[in-house]
This record gives sequence, structure tokens and C-alpha cells, in this order.
Amino acid sequence: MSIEQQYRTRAKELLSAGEVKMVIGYGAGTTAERRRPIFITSPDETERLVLDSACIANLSGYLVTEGLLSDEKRVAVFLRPEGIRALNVLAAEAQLDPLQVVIIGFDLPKGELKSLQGSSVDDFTDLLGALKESTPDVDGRELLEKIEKMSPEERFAFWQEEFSKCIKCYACRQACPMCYCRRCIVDSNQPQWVNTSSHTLGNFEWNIVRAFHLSGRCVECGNCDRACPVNIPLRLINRKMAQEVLDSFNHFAGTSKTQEPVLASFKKDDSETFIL
Amino acid sequence: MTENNHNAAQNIYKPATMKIVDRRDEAPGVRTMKLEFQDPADHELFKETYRTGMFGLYGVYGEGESTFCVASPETRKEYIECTFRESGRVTSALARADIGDLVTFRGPYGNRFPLEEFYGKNLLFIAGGIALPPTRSVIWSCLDQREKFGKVTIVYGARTVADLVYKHELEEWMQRDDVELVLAVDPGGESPDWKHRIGFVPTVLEEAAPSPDNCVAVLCGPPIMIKFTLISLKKLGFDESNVYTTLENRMKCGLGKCGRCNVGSIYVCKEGPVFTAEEVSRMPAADL
Amino acid sequence: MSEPFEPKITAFVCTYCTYAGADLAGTSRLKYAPNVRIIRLPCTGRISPMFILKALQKGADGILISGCHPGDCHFTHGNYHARRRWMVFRALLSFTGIPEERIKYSWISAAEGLKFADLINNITEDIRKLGPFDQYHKLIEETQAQASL
Amino acid sequence: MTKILFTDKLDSCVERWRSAGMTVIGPVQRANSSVYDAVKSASELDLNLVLTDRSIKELFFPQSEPMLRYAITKAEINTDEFLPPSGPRIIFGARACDASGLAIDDPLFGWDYKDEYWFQRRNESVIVTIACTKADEFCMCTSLKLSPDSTKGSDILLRPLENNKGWQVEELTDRGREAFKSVADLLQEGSDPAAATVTVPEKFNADACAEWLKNPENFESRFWKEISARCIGCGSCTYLCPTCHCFDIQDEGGSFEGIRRKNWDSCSFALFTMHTSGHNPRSTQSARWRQRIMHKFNYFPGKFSANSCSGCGRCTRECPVDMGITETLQEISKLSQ
Repeated sequence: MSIEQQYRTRAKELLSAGEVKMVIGYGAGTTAERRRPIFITSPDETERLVLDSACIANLSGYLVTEGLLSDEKRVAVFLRPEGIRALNVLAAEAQLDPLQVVIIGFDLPKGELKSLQGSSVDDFTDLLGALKESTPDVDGRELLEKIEKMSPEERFAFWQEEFSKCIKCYACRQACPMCYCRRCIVDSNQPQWVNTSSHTLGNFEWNIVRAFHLSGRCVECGNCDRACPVNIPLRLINRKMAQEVLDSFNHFAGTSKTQEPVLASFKKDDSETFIL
Repeated sequence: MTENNHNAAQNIYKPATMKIVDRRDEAPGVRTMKLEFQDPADHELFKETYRTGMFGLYGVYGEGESTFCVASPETRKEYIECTFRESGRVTSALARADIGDLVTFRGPYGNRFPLEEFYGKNLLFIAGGIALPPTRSVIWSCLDQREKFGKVTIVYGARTVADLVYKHELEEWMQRDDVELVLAVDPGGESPDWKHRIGFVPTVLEEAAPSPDNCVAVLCGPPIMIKFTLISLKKLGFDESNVYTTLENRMKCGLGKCGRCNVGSIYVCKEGPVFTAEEVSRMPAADL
Repeated sequence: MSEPFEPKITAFVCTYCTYAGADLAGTSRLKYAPNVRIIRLPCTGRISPMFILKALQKGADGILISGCHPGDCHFTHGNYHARRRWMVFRALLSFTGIPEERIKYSWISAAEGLKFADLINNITEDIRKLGPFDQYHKLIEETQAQASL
Repeated sequence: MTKILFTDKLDSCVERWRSAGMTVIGPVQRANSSVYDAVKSASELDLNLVLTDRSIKELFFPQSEPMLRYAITKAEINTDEFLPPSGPRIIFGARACDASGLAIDDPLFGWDYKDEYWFQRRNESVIVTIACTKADEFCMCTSLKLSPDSTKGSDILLRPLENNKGWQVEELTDRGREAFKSVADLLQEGSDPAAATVTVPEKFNADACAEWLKNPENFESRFWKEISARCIGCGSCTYLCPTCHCFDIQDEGGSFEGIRRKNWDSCSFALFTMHTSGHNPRSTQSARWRQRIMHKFNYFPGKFSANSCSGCGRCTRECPVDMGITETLQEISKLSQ
């Protein structure tokens, strides 16, 4: 039986047994290459679920939809390792109770669909631990290295060109499972820290603020990068910051549901070479 | 204005400069300001266009603009009075402004109360809390030409005695023998020396029992008050088409362009803010 | 002749140590460069990255952030939290092309009036050598201009 | 015999227009994203795209428009007005859906109060549309009673030649004729046949949808919740849309000086309609999606006799969660049967 069929059966069983009230998964999209998030609440509908190498979106963000988990019933969700990490971060930040989430895990190493054993976040601890030690496979690594080698002026010019395209649609924020703030800093106007206007300066500020807020929290699922309608390579900033946090504090976001948030904790011997 | 004459074209987003000539604290966090036009041309335009019911966008540069009614009547156009509650960024800035300071006004926009249709009729004004200002604009527009209208009854309620606005005018209306004023505060909101009614507006209204015959009602207040007062008005025999109210929605332009104030297909900024209860009942309730 | 470049530097300092250090520099009649505008905050832990962005948005050429030495924080560990935050924020700014040399960090205690005066002088000279932060200023100018199309 | 503009003459045309003081604008690539932007030569133009990522509206209604500069003293408020950059411009290589989008929004910006930021640019722009010979699965102009060679909003329509060597020139307006007079000697009379325009299948019945939307009973239909369950509430569909016109007015700067700007805003954002009191008439994403659809296919046509949609399909093309107008109206078409 294909993984897809196995998982459909599993989803059906979960719903029929009343173990979960909803399954968040992937369904067919507008075109043959596209998949879209679907929400299944009846066992009869599980045949609509699709699972293949096009199922790349991280669905964990839907778990913090207002009211979804407030009745203490459980929800099953299709997640890749990045999604499971995101779930851990959300749990560590007290946004949800991970015991209310049944994970239907899968991975897509080199585009090949693979099922993951387990259903609770704790079942994936070893897998995520191993992920921390492995070298991430990043789309655009060459560009990243090129940017790192640039002079500050060149780097500024590079990002200025990228950010000048930004239209502040906030698709990056809305697509991000970690961007759950009830009121985003750009939407706060007393005081108005960041320019809301979408001129290059405002775009620059917005993207820096978001990148900073994601530092040490981003699980590099790529949702923001794919959501961006003007193709700003947001993944590069996230990769850079994830590496920075790993190198400086040995922190890899989302390895456990009780992980301490890296910027809300400290060690007395943290490096401070740059402080005069 | 001709099509191709750009120099003469008005920038529709440019507000008029206003000087605060007087201000008065009405209730905790509620203030009235009297504003005077600085540019005679702006003032002329206002005099030509302003009719009671219309609203404006009051602004402080650096903070933005905020929409609320013109509280002064169409019979007094030498200045603009506005009453607002300090709650957001703009109203906080307005509250910080002192006499002599400059603020801005863009408007007047929207439709108006059809006063001519009220001629010869009895008038019933019902207002709750901070919603007296829009009602007050109509009240004075009528009282300033008192002979054109029949009996005038005003029912005004607030949560507490302190929350009643325009206290000095309430006093004045109380003294007049051509106005019947019914004042009320919510149970628990009364002060030891409170001589008027205690109760919610709909209840007080039913007790006062104004006759619906040849009568037009103007009703302004928070949505929950409007909802229950409409039920009471119906009980008293008022027809929804004889009950006028105003809607408020968030606005940025006031000109029917920015796209946020609509309730169903109705643009509050252009087709409102004055509607009959009958018109409101036809709007999709979920969009209010 | 245009006027010689005078760097605009914004300093965010904690009130218990660095601000007291600045006070000491003052009462000790130490002379230091007048290019720094000091903004006093309760603790370095209160210095949000937003402040740095705001200073840049308002045209700063350089920024100084300074507080109590590790272990000396009036609030026990506000400066430890701040240190981590700066570490990360600094890397982010650097990656987006805002030169590390324009944003300086220091620990200055209430007793270090001399260190404060020296630091301000050194930073002012460093930023003077870097010149105005033209790239950022250009973005600010763009916001003041008519729409381009 | 028709007038033909051959591809190899385009550069000379661009040069001619530019030297006559016109800004030449067209579809170009900018850092992995395509937009309409000013060009210096024809070689910068990318005329092979089905459609640019971003719509033409930003040439008339930029994402952030400075309107007023204010400077305040105790005694007075001084304001300088920003006007849009003046001077004639020619937009070469627009698509029919984009050009129609502009014509759709004209009555909105001119409704009682005339928005000069829009109309000055409209009056100074010549729009040269190239009929589409290709489309993708998101295109839906035909469902909106438009077509790949609609002339709505265009001053000139170019029809690509079968041999791909140029375009047949159809002059539609005086403004278009005027602009092409200056390059008359670069055009040739010819009989080269035009390539067939692409066939865009009709995806839904807009009239039937409008009827369904007008029925008050459907306002609170469960349909709205179901269709928008996956909407994440970003503004990309509205910002890429050639007809979405909602905006915000924001002051930038301080209490003494600064700039008042008109910025794009979106009905998908939760804060769009939020009152200061905390009450929000459209507090759920489904209510906001309903507003978007209702506005485009019910309220707007009720006021301005045209759907506020020209069928470019960008909303679906770029949606992070594969939503869009097409799917919603297809579902409504089904419901209305």
C-alpha cells in the first residue's frame, strides 16, 4: 500500500474512532503541481487527502488558529520534520498543548516521499536531534556564500534591491507558523517603531524586524520564502540567523517541547568579544 | 473645474487648518473642542456644504486623522464643535492639544438629516452616552428654528452621572418649557443627589411613552442600546421609516475610495452616516 | 567649501551604570566629543532592537549601546539577556549590510567616567573616519521624495 | 494592409519617444520578479511574459504615495503638496487585463471627489497593449466578458504577427494616435497576418455568480467559511490585483515635520476595519474574504456597472495557499445552478 493510502486509512481511523476532530492535510490544488491545505472532519472525506513530493507547505501554523484547540479535542496534522520542530517551538512558547496534536509525519529527502514513525512530538526527539547535527540542505547556498563574502556596502546594495521589491503584503508573516503575535509590531502605532509605508526604508525595517524576531525560532520550513509574491530570498536570512544561533549558543530551534527560547535565556559565559 | 486644468484641481486629501479656540471636559476622557477655520476659503466651503448629520476627519499631523461627527448645528457655522473620547492615537493627540493650537479638519462629508421632512412634526431624540454629540447637532438645528417643529422630547441616558456629556446644555434644555428632557443613568450609576431617572434607555423611553403620532425619532448610541431601543420604539408604535440613526465605521478617506467603511453595499461615508432604522434593517447584520 | 562631517551618534545607556559613568565624566570635568545624544533607559535589557532601527531611521551615523558590566546589573541579569540579543542582532545587521563598525557596545560602570569620555572620543573618531552613513541616508531621502513614477 | 511595427524598429521607437520627453515603461525583470518599470531601451523589455508578477496599477496608484509634507510651528501649519511626477509616458506591452483594470477603477477614483494622483497619471499615459498569444492555467479574462485582445483601457492595441517579427498596430484613441504619429515613419504598411490570440477557457459564469451574491440569504451561507478556511489573511491577492484600490493614510515623521502618505491597504487584514473600541465588523477571515468577493462582483458593479475584476488571475497564481477568485466563483457557479 502506498504511503498516501496508508495515511488516508490512518486519518480515517483517527476520525472514525473520534480520536481527533479534524485532520489538517494536503489536497489537490488548482494545477497538477499544486497542493493546498485541506481540513477534513468526516471519515468519508479522507479520500481527498493527497500526499506526494509536492506537499511541501508547513501546515503547523493552522494549529494556532483562534479557537481551534480551545475545546481540548485533538487535531491530526501532516507534518514534515520542520513542521514537527515548529510544533515544538509553539509548545515551548506555550501557544498550544502538544498533546492535543496527533502528528502524521512524513519527509521528502531529495523529493522522495518517506513516512515517519510516531504520532506525538516526543516520538520524534531522536530524529530532530540528528537533524541538528546534519548539514542542512539549503536551496541557494551558493548565493548565501556569495553574500557573506561581499563587502558591507555590496551586501547593503544587494538587500536594498531585494527589499525595494517588497510590497508589504505580509504574506511572509501570515504564512509563518512562528508569526502568531496577536498584534504585530508593524501594526502597533503607539509608538510607531517601524514605518508602515512600503518604501525601501520601510521594507528594510520590516524585514529586519521580522528576521530578528524569528532568530532562534525559525525552523526553516520555507513557508515565507514560497509565499513571497515578489520572490525575495527570505530563506537566506533565516538560514544565516539559524547558523548564527547554532554557532553562538548551540541552539537548534524546536528539538523539544520544553526547549528554552534562545533569546529569553542566557549563560553567564556567553561570548562577548564585540563588547568594548 | 475643468478636466485639463490641473493647477486648479483640488487635492482632495488636503485638510483645512483649524485653531482650537475653546475646549471643555465633558466627562472622564471625553472632551469638546471649538475649532475655527484659519483660511476663509475653507470656511466658505464649509458654510456652503455643511448640514446637520455630516461628519469630518479631524487630524493632528504626525498622528493621522480620525472620523467623528460635527457636533455643532447647521444653524451655527461660524465654528465647528466636536466631541470625542480619548481612545486611539489621533484622539490622544487631539486631547493633548491646547487652546490656540492648530489641528486639521477634512470635510464635511456624508449625507444629512432631512430636516425639511421634519417640519411640523413632533421630534423625539434618544441618545446614549457619548452619542449625544451627533444628536445634539440635530437638536440645536431644530431648537434654533423652534417654530418649525412640534413637540420636542429628548431622552438621554449614560452609564453614570459623570458620563453625561454637555451637562450645561442639559441644564438649559431642562429649563426650557418648549423641550421635554428625560435624563437617566444606568442603575448603580447615580450619585446621591441624582434627581432624575435610574434605568436603561429603552426602559426609560417606554416609561416616558412618547406618542408615535406625527413623530420622528432620532436615535444615536452604542449598537447594543440601539438594538433594544428599536424594540421599545416598535412597542410604542413607531414605524422604522420614521426612526433615524447614524452609523459609524472606521474610515480613512471619507470620500468613498479607501474601501473599509461599507456595510454590505452601502458606503457609510457617502451614503451615510444618517440612515433610517428601516434602511439599517435591510443591511446585512453580520457586517455591522 | 562644505562643512566638515560631524557624525551623529545616538547612545542608548542604562541609568544605573553607564549614565552614572557619564555623569561622573561630567562632574570630573572631562571633555569629550559633543557628537553623542544620550538616551537613558532603566536597563540594557530594555534596549529593544527597535531603538537601533529608529535611530538609523532618524539619520544616525553611529550607535552606542552601553550598560553595566556582567554581574553588576541592577536587575540581576538584564544585561545578560541584552548581550545575547545584541549578539544576534549584530549578526543580522551585518548580514543585511549595516556595518558592524557603526554600532558599538560597551560595559561602563558608574565609576568609569574616564572610560566613558575616552570611549565617546574614540567612537566619534571611528565614525568620523567611516564618514556619513550614506547608504542609509539615501533610503531616508527616498522617503522624502515624490513618487518615482 | 495594416500598419505594422516590426520588432527591430522597437528600439528606435523607444528612443524617439524618450527623446520627445516621454517616459517609456514596460514589463521588465527586477531581481527575480517581473514588474512594469521605466526603461531606457527596448532591450530591457521582457515581452514574452504571460503577465508580470505585479500589476500595472502601481504605475497609477503606487504602493506608497507621498501626498503632503507638513511643518508645524505654534503659529502655523505649513503644507507642501506632492503631485505625481508629471510628463507624458508610454506604457508599452501592457496586457489587456491590466489595461482593463485601470478603466474599471476610473469611476471609483472619480466618484464625486476626483483623486488627482490617479487622474493626472491617467491623463498623461498612453497604454500600448499587446494581445496575448499565450496564457496559463490561471488566466480568466474570458470569464469576465473580456478577452486576450480587449481594448478596454488601452490607447493602442498591438497584435503579434504570426511570424513573430512584429505587431499589427490598431490605434484606438486620439492619445494613442498622437503618440504613434511621432514614430509613423518607423511603421510599415504590410499584410503580414496576425497570430491567433490565445483561447482562454471560460471558467465560471459571472452573471450567475452575481445573482447568487445579490441574494441576501447567501450572505451568511456556510459556504464562506468553507471556501476561506485555509486563507491565511495576507494581502498578496489584493496587492497584486490590478483593480483592488483600498488604501490607508499614514503620517510618517514627527510632531513637527513629516509626510502624509497614501499606502496600499487590504481588506484581508484583520485591522482593516477594526474600530478603536475593539469592535470589528469583519472580525473573521471568512467575513473578509466574503467582503472581497462581494465587493468585486456585487457592490462594485452595483455602483459602477462593471465587475471589479479583469481576470488576470494573479490572486490565484501567487496565493500561498492556492486560493483565489477563480475557485470561489467556480464554486458559486455550482451553487447557483
